[in-house]
Amino acid sequence: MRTDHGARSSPLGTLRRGMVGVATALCLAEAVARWGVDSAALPPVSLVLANTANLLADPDFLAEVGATLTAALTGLGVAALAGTALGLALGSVGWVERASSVVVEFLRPIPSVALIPVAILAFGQGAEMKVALVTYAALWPILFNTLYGVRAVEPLAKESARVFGVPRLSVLNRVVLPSTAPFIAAGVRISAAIALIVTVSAELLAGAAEGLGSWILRMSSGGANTDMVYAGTIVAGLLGLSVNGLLRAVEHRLFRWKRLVEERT
Amino acid sequence: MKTLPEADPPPDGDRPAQTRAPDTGTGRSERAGRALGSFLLRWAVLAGLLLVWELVAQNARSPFFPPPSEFLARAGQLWLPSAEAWLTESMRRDVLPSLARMLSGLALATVTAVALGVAIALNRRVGDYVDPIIQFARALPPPALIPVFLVLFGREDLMRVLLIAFGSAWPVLINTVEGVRSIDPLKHETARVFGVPLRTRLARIVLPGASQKILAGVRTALALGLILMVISEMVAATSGIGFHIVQAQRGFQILDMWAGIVLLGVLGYLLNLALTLVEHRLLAWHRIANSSTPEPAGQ
Amino acid sequence: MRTAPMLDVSSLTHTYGGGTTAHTALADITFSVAEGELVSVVGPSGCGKTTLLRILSGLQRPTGGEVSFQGRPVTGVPEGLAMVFQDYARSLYPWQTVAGNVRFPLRHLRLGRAETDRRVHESLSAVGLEGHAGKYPSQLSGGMQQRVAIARALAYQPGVLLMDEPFASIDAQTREDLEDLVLHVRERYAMTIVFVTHDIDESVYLADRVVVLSGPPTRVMTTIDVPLPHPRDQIETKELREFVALRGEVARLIRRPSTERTAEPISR
Amino acid sequence: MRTAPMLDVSSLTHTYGGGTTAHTALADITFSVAEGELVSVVGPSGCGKTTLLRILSGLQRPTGGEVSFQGRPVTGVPEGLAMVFQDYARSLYPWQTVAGNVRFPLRHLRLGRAETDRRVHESLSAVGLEGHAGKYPSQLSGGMQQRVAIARALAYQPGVLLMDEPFASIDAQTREDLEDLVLHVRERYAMTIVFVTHDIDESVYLADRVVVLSGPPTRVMTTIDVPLPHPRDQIETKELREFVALRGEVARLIRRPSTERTAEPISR
Amino acid sequence: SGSGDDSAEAGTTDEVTTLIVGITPIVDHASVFIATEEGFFEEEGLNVSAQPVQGGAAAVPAMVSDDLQAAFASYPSFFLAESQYIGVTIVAEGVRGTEETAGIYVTDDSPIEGSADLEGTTIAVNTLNNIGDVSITASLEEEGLDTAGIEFVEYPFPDMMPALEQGAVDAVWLVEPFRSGAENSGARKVHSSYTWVAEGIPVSGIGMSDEFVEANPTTVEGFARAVERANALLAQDPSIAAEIVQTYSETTEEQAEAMELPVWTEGSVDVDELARWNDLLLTTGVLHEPIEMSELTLQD
Ligand SMILES: Nc1ncnc2c1ncn2[C@@H]1O[C@H](COP(=O)(O)OP(=O)(O)OP(=O)(O)O)[C@@H](O)[C@H]1O
Ligand SMILES: Nc1ncnc2c1ncn2[C@@H]1O[C@H](COP(=O)(O)OP(=O)(O)OP(=O)(O)O)[C@@H](O)[C@H]1O
Ligand SMILES: [Mg+2]
Ligand SMILES: [Mg+2]
Repeated sequence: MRTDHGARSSPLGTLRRGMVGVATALCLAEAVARWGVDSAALPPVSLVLANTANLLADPDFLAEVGATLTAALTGLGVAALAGTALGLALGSVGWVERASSVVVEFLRPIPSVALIPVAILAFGQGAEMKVALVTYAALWPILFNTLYGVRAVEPLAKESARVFGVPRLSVLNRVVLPSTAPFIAAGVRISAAIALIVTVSAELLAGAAEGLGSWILRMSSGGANTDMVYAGTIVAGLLGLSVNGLLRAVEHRLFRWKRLVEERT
Repeated sequence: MKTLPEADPPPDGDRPAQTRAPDTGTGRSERAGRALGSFLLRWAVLAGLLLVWELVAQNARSPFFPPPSEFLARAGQLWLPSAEAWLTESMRRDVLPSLARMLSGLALATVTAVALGVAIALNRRVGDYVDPIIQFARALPPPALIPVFLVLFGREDLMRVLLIAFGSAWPVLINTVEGVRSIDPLKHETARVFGVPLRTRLARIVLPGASQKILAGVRTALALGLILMVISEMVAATSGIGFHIVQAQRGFQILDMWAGIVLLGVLGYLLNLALTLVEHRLLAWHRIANSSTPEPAGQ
Repeated sequence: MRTAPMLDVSSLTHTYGGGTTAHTALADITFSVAEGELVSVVGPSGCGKTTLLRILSGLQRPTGGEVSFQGRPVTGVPEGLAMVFQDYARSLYPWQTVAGNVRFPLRHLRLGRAETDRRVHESLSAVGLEGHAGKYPSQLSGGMQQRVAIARALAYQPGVLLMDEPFASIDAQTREDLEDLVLHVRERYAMTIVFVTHDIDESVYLADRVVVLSGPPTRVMTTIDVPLPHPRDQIETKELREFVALRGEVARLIRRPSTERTAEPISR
Repeated sequence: MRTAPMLDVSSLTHTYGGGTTAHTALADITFSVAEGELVSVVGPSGCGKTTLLRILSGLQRPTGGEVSFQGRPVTGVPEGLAMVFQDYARSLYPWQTVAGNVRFPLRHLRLGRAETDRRVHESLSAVGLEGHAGKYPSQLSGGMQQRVAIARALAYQPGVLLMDEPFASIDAQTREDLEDLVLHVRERYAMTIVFVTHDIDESVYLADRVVVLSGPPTRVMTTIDVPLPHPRDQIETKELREFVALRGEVARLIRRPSTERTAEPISR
Repeated sequence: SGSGDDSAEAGTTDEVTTLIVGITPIVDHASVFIATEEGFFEEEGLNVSAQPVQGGAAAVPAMVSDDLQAAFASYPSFFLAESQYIGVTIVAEGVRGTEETAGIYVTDDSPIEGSADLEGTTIAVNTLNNIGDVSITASLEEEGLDTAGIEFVEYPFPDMMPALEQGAVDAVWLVEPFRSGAENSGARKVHSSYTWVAEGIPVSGIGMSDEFVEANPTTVEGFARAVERANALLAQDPSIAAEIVQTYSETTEEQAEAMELPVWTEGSVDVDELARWNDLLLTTGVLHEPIEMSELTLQD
């Protein structure tokens, strides 16, 4: 057994501390709703959570969640492929970056919500519209993380490959890509949450045939369902939590070497 | 990118210019020429795309896709200083308040996220406690959160600033954690061996070491901040760029809507440019470290 | 040996990893270093010298055994300690200039500006880098970077200095100069020094005592006292009969039986 | 010297930076290396040895002068070349195992699986790392990492091998073994080798010729032929009178006048 | 322009017979559901379904892109679209407002006692430049009050009561089902917006894009006929709306019972009634020129 300075937490400890953190936050929220702001618009967490639990057992509701998840993940997938490819191209070919920089910098800050009417027009109100918006929004973090990752590749690592006559494409493939991979993964993780947010927001703001967002929209036009609206929102958060956990697990498997380097401490 | 900061060039040798590595003394005129070339290239691509758009839109004449010439003219009318007023009405009423909200929110987000991110990265226990909450919170869709923020913080600027901060803090937080964790452990160990106190280590190792990734996070946060600015101005607002765009959408004033979108692009571009300048200053060492590796020669 | 031991290492063991991949780097190490003493440590590559120094510095906890510093068990990094890392390039801060790197650990000593500047300047001159104070580490050659790391440790004037192959990338001439510099500062500031090296001449020339380690699983093969007179001189001391004898003794200890030699020519 | 020059360096100059911060690392370097020759390069720290190797490899363009490889001017990295970098730790791929690192440059040679595996295995054995093939570089000691970099270059069996202080972090015994390994593979694969070192014994022991560089602004001080017989032997060759004489000659050349000595003790 | 691939067997032409109607799940939009349930659409050979939409701003582009073939929206949205040269046609009427269905509410302890006290206050409406603020401004001005000092802010209906309770706004403009909910929790009505000039004003109706109407005249006629039949039923007995609203929205039975129902009218689109919006929108400055009603409604 090797021991280190500082605390490396066991998985069990991590879980326990995570639960403590969540419990504390819940109690706080409950207290605010009960004694802080007395308002019908802010139902107590306990009530919302009870609703959430019920919802999670409701197949109709789960179908809506499924629609949201499908749209978000499809968009994320497209964005991941496109973002990585573009990031690698921009990061390794100087003139491509120079040529695209202004266009990219103009496009990037344009909020996807502002594009909703445009997207409705171009793609209608169905899944394509959501996927298009999600792809657009999720593209940037992945693209820029890839770009930064490419720039952070140890120069000597690239030079080693070049000195051994490794062909250019292989250097990209076997040096730049593996060393950038953790950055790309982090980008995908950032984008995963954005993808969910944009999907639900689009459903909420544009109206859609199905999805968590349109479910929330339907609930809120009923008048007295604030707790249900929040329950839906919480489900959105839970989705994000699970997707993030999943991506983390994948990263954990893929980047053992990175942990070893970090563990050298 | 790889040119050194304004250093004087070495005496010009008789070697053909293009065979030199970029770091090894490029003539000033040549460097200027290249800078001009890349400047033209950057903007030419944008101009080209606009031109194509213009032609397509001229032909299609869809009410929702006006030609760029029209909405650019509208944008100029709305926001560019004119003979009558240096500050147009909409500039004063919409743009400046929006910018103020956005920048305060972003500043708040950056400071909080960097502090929290450093704490999480340096102490896994802290991370363990807050991680599930963070992952949960950052997946909450802001439009669904607006009601909560309205109840908790009222309908004035405070609520908007907080919503912007809440939504844009995540990339900074995540990047800070990653950036701090990716600092070579030997750098920390060196400091510990010399008994350097934590405070100094934070200021002199953790922040500089993670600065590149933090700035990358701020860049993403900037784009998110604009989104949230729009979202936060969709409800209970009486001014702002988001308000402008939403009202234009509702009233089918398509030119105004596109003009608003263009404005967001321009603002994002300018803010990004400002960030690049900051980065240029903060990361001078990084450029030097990278420029010791010249561009691929030949090949 | 002068007074009570400054560093005391007893039955130290260290194993990396666990299960089937476990690797016992240090099997059983016991020795001590008196105050003001200069002990050099030699041993084959991969035997655990770096691991040992890391444990002495308190950066790493051993999996077994004890280390004490001035009589107290080491649990963290003790005060007044400095180290020159083997991986000097990684231990420098690329975002600080050469002078900034040397100044860095001095800040918390609150020496005052003048004294800090003086120390930075002097230690950089001592290692032959006076003209390079404003450069970034990435603008220096390998050997120069290593000297920055040495200057940083010297400017700190620690009570205990741990050096892990500090002169590996430095040319013979500069290396001799720096060896003399180490002897000089040791004398002047009554430093206690543990010095890891691969160079047998160097290990004898510098030391009061040489700790010779075996190959893994690593033990202390023997400890050799070096009763050579002070001050030492690169030419005179190395001509002394005792020096030649000691050097030969260490060399014989380190030379493994030829069947164990690692480098077999690539087979046909 | 055997046939036409493999590498030809003429009036090479290299200046880093520009304006007031310009630093001329190489002032005027001319020499050539014949096919199958082993040339060692010695010179004070920071004189530009790494810069020279980087230019020879085509990684860096000189600011003046010419390098040609088999008669053709070098504009990019020539084929059939390999290099062991001074900064070995950074030149290894942390995401690949030791074996993966050695195999890495072999892939594009399309040798077939069996031959690739054989080369990886043999070169790792040759540097004494047979048991560590499955580890990651971060799990190895400094000297072991350096040997991985050496094994990688050997497995590649290049026509020209450039080595930048390859044995700096390796213990005396292993170092001797690796020196012999270099001589062996040179003979076996008719490699041309340029070898940068700080160790004067090593520079003479290995070389057919020693190129001695001055301090910056760097010029070729002199080139010394080493007509020692082959095969060489660590004990016998080093006992030869010619060896001792050559060694002394290089040492004297490198030893600068004492006023130029860099390491002045820290003043009081 | 209608796409042909979903044209059905029913017609002799290749007109579109499958329609998606954008609605908001409130009682006002009951006619589509009645017409479906009673089989009126089927009898016209039409296959009609409903899809929730967030207001006219989303519905109109969706119609232009043919993602929706028809949509419920408030009339000012149609007027605004038409004023920006986005061709829409109102094909069927929805409901008319009554004194009871919408109103301005304040908290029980508010100093605002009646319309007169609303001068200089802040009032929440669901959408600016639309039915709420336009009807309020017009009706208050008719009472001779000064509306220049009134500030309107946008809030989604569900968030209005909390904003009122918190004092973020002085008064809120509510419609069903939020109106009856607010009365239950003690809010006090101080003004009815659908009074005076806005009395009995048409509130919302069903529109289609001009392209669709041109390309599918038979379908449009059939659709309009089916909705008219539903409107006729609703006009006779509005309580069937209170029942059916529970099937397509989250309204509970109690809520449905407590609701003040709007008024449905028999017959086809009443152009003169709709034209009242021209006056209202012009006097409140939302429009600068009147809309040509022949452009906005079906031509015979
Ligand atoms: N990227 C760079 N920018 C500026 N100066 C540099 C750069 N790289 C090297 N130098 C300078 O060039 C000179 C030669 O460096 P080089 O690394 O070639 O020396 P070297 O002979 O290999 O030294 P060592 O034996 O210490 O490795 C040094 O003075 C160094 O400061
Ligand atoms: N983080 C680690 N994980 C696993 N094994 C390790 C780790 N660090 C070192 N080792 C192993 O421990 C042994 C001793 O390593 P150490 O770096 O202490 O050797 P060293 O004596 O300093 O060698 P060198 O002279 O080559 O620097 C080596 O076999 C190495 O592979
Ligand atoms: Mg070591
Ligand atoms: Mg070097």
